[in-house]
Amino acid sequence: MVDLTVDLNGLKLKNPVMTASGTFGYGTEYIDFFDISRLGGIVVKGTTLNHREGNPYPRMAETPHGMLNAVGLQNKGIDYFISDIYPEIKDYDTNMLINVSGSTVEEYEEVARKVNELEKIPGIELNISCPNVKEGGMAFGTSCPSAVSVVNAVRKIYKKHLMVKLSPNITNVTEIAHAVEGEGADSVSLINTLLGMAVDADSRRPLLSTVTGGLSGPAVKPVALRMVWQVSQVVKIPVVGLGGIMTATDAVEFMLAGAAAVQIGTANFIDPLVSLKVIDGIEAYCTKHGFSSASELTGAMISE
Amino acid sequence: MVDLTVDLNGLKLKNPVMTASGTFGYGTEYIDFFDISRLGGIVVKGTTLNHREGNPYPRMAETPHGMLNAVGLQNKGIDYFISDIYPEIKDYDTNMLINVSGSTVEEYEEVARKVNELEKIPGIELNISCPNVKEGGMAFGTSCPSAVSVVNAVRKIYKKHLMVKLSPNITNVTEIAHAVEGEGADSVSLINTLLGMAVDADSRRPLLSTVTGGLSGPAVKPVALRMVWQVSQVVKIPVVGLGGIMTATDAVEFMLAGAAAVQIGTANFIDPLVSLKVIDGIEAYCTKHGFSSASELTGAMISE
Amino acid sequence: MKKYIDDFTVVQNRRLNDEYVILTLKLDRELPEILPGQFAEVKVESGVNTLLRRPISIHDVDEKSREIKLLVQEIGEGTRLMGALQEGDTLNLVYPLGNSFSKPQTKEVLLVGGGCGVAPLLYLGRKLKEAGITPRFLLGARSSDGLIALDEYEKVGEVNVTTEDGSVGTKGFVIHHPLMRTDSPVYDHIYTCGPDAMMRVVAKYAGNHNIKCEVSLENHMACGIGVCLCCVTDTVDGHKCTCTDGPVFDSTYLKW
Amino acid sequence: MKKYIDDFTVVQNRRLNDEYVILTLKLDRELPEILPGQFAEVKVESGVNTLLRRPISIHDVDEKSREIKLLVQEIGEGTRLMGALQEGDTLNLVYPLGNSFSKPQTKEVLLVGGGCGVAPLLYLGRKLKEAGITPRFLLGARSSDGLIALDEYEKVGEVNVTTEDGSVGTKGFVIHHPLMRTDSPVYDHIYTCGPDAMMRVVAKYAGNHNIKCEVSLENHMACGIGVCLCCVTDTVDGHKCTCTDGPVFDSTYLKW
Ligand SMILES: Cc1cc2nc3c(=O)[nH]c(=O)nc-3n(C[C@H](O)[C@H](O)[C@H](O)COP(=O)(O)OP(=O)(O)OC[C@H]3O[C@@H](n4cnc5c(N)ncnc54)[C@H](O)[C@@H]3O)c2cc1C
Ligand SMILES: Cc1cc2nc3c(=O)[nH]c(=O)nc-3n(C[C@H](O)[C@H](O)[C@H](O)COP(=O)(O)OP(=O)(O)OC[C@H]3O[C@@H](n4cnc5c(N)ncnc54)[C@H](O)[C@@H]3O)c2cc1C
Ligand SMILES: Cc1cc2nc3c(=O)[nH]c(=O)nc-3n(C[C@H](O)[C@H](O)[C@H](O)COP(=O)(O)O)c2cc1C
Ligand SMILES: Cc1cc2nc3c(=O)[nH]c(=O)nc-3n(C[C@H](O)[C@H](O)[C@H](O)COP(=O)(O)O)c2cc1C
Ligand code: FES
Ligand code: FES
Repeated sequence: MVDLTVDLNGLKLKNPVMTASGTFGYGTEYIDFFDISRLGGIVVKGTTLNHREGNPYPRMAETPHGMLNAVGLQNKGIDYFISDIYPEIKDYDTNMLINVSGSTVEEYEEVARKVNELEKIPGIELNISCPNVKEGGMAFGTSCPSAVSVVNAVRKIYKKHLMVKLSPNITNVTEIAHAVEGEGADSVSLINTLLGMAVDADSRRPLLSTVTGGLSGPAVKPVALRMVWQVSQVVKIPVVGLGGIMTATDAVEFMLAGAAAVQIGTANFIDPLVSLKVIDGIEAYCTKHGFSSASELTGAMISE
Repeated sequence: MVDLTVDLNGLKLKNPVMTASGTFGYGTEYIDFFDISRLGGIVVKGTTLNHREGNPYPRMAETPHGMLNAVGLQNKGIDYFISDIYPEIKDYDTNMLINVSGSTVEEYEEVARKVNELEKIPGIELNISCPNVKEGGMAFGTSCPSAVSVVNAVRKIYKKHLMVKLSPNITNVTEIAHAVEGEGADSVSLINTLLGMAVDADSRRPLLSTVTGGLSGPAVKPVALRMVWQVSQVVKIPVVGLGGIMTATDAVEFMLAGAAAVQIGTANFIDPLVSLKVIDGIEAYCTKHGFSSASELTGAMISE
Repeated sequence: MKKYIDDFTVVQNRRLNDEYVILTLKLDRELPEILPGQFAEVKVESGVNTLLRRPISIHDVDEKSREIKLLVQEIGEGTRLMGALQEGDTLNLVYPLGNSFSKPQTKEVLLVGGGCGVAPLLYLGRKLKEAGITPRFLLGARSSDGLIALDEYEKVGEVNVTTEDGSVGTKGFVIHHPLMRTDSPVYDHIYTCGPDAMMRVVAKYAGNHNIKCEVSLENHMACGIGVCLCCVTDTVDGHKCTCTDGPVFDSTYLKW
Repeated sequence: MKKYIDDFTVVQNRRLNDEYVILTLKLDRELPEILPGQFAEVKVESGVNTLLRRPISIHDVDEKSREIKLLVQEIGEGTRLMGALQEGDTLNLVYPLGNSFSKPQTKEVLLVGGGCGVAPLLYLGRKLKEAGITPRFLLGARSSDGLIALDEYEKVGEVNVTTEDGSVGTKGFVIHHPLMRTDSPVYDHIYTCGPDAMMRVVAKYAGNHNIKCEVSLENHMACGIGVCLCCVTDTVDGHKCTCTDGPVFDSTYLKW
């Protein structure tokens, strides 16, 4: 029997597989397909202080083995979440993390304060890396001082697991990782989407209403793996790896490169059952390669 | 008849299609396949002051719709180029640009001084963005002060067309573009490869001897297009777009987004005839969409 | 409604012309309930640009033989891969997705379709007929080539056609057909699916004549199940997901 | 040598077992000259991880029928796509690439192959035979399943085999075969292709006995034509491209 549990700096996961924010709704959308309590965790949609309409349509485009999105954090705001969503999801037997975003430090703080009161929510994933909003979002995650300021502020308020989601649109991801660790982040997750763009030659128009958007899916996997590897060399807190994971082998690669756990995003759209397959596949990999626990995979890459 | 010629800030191209450094050798390797004088230009292999052995094998890995390389600027040095390669290629009836790299500003300067003497070489592509070398390389292209220092130094010495090749591994590509324009670059080309990584789960080893390497091919196209679009908004000098171009439609997308010309890299490996097809396809696109010259495509994206 | 993921077997690929095929897909167990207007997210093989599933309307359902039909217009890589499927091939579907056309309050209805937008109208027509209402179809196309599988519609209701080049039926757009030029229309519920431009004029006509009009949108989708928020359309209540709040909307609800 | 890009037609796909097929490919005009040891870069359809061409040795050539053969071991997506090709399919090749095995100065030669490394040895053997030299093959595999298409080799020369499990021939690795255990070998030129580990011991044995030894490497390649510099191997002269300076190297030239 392989021990699949993972201890993410205090946050206990049944297994290393979580679903990524913005790609798994609130979990409810998937209950027709499988028992979502099998997941290590679910990171729910990006949530902000106030209701946001998000960007105009069109918001997505397909690219070679990837997709662009420009949703722009459409959500009904934290109060709606607390009144209407939380009661429905709070008893799911898995870790429900809320992905929190804001345009100002104060907004982040206020949302964190409210989430802190939610007994059944064991953690926040602090999104300082959304490329699809005009203010805040990625801006916080692409310079050290601003990343520090928002993590510092939220850390003071938020008492449970604080995972900080890093942007790949950056020269040196290790600097930011190091900085947020210094401010008390309990873990970091990466990567958010890469800023990209697509044009339709026939109509001569951009395919997204916002011209640029966030690239995800298999195309970004090499970049994500590289950043996970780089960051895991410099921080002591656990690293959660994501970006283009489609199969258990992909997930194992992230763990070997240094991830303590993984998240699955775009792949959920293609195969709603993918996370289960990844969990089972990680177990099979461990059995085949003689690992008695999944956590032994973390950083087990051999590189001389 | 569509006018395919492009004036790249004084550098005249028969058509907007060049081949990218490191993917087309010295052109000679392709003469069995087609008449390379049909190309708008050829950027030859990355050349340094001294002979370089490059990185150990293995140097490449395939990724979803992309590839990683870690060649590490293997080349015989500029003197060998001048004595053994130049005589062979100098009379090719197309623009032969030399891609120049170095570990120090002085190295760049010395190579530039030597290239300046080569009558039949109309330009340099200054590679301040190679991710596969320990010293120099990308480091120059990922901070403004160092980019400025190397472009400034080379510009003083080099009198012909100076194209500066930008790195995508950067938070804000427009800053660097703007800075090198300020130092007198005649054009910028982008993108060089994205820093990535691949792991073999079975052997638990990285697939490249250097662990990380440069990602190219269709997977990077959305990022490349985005950067070309961003840069073309802020600089007045021509932008040469590349990254994942496989078809004429891809090339047209780059031009619509703001590129005055394009380069084709990885695609040469898959279809040695691809550049010809792209040239013909651009012409066909112009005809179909009522453009009398290819240069009208530059920046012709409609975005309200 | 419960959603399923199932492998279907292609039992027929009926090619209508260069551009259109009808796929008949069989399930190896009983079909779940499927409502007219719903769609499936279809997994084609991963080509260069076909990472995501493709939304395709349920064209017809035969509970007894456990078969559904998809009417596919080949416009890109994904739909071409569907068009190339052969008998015996397997196709994975996430279905049934989206809301559905509402049951009419009246016996006089008009079903207006254009292009591959005619697809969901057949199953709707069949359901209406089963409920004792004879559907009246108005199908438009550029030329006679675009008028596809008329035989299927004729089995279910009365078929009227328009073509832009006048090669069959009334010359012009659907809006130029006598059925839609009269100021005293015989029907009081319109269902429409097709190009946005077509649906807009149909909806405007309906608005002018106080006719209830339901439109089925074909926005770009990534997930089809309401989680990605990519497929939104602008409504009087703000952004709504076409895949879960739609694809069928009352035209007055949309900000058109 | 001039390189070509050509579409070949698959005229036969002979499946040898679960893992190996021999593809016979026909050109619609005369074949250019192809030397033993050369390879082709084969374009398979673009799947998730098959953007690049795949290097495959020329297994055999029949100038008269304008056919070449490829012996393919299915180990990943690309080779599996090749294994699934059917009669009438088209396959695009860039060829002939690389240098070639040298002409021997002697009549006594040994051709040592393992795994899919046996592929280039058949055509080499045929050419040797045409030059009046009877090739002596020594082919190794894990078990009898891995010993493929022996019939083809037997037509050309003398065939000796080893299997690790002893199911056929000598038990052990090629190096354990009597032909390589003697201190007075009857041959003075070895050609070898197969797993690196195998070739290293063969080369070492050759070195010990002052036998000329040519090895054919199978490094990972991106271009196959000497432009990407991805396929290098370490030699006494520094990094050399396996695709243009090789794939065949004198073993003493390599830094092994
Ligand atoms: C709810 C719904 C029901 C649908 N029902 C059917 C149906 O029954 N039969 C059918 O043939 N098609 C139907 N479609 C449209 C179908 O989903 C698209 O044609 C298909 O996804 C295109 O995939 P592709 O790979 O062939 O083309 P792509 O290469 O993805 O695209 C080719 C071109 O079509 C455009 N395009 C792609 N998807 C859409 C879309 N959803 N709307 C408008 N333009 C698009 C692209 O921008 C591009 O210009 C439906 C769409 C939706 C949302
Ligand atoms: C000059 C040359 C001649 C060759 N001749 C033949 C031949 O005649 N018949 C034949 O079946 N194969 C031959 N090969 C090997 C063949 O190119 C690879 O097996 C093939 O490219 C693998 O592609 P894939 O998509 O099936 O596997 P992938 O999915 O690309 O790889 C599967 C596994 O094999 C490894 N692999 C991939 N390519 C190579 C390689 N070149 N060397 C070692 N390991 C590799 C990968 O790292 C991975 O672990 C030759 C290679 C070279 C360089
Ligand atoms: C449609 C869509 C919406 C997303 N929304 C969010 C979000 O609200 N917050 C966030 O932090 N990341 C969001 N992401 C990013 C993903 O969580 C993930 O970081 C990214 O997609 C890379 O992983 P993948 O390649 O597995 O999809 C979104 C991604 C997609 C595709
Ligand atoms: C094998 C290989 C070698 C390369 N060598 C160089 C180089 O020497 N100098 C350079 O500026 N870029 C080099 N590049 C980068 C390409 O010129 C190009 O910027 C990049 O591959 C993106 O374009 P593509 O996606 O069309 O390949 C190399 C790329 C590859 C794949
Ligand atoms: S397609 Fe994802 S929410 Fe509608
Ligand atoms: S494979 Fe490109 S140089 Fe050999």
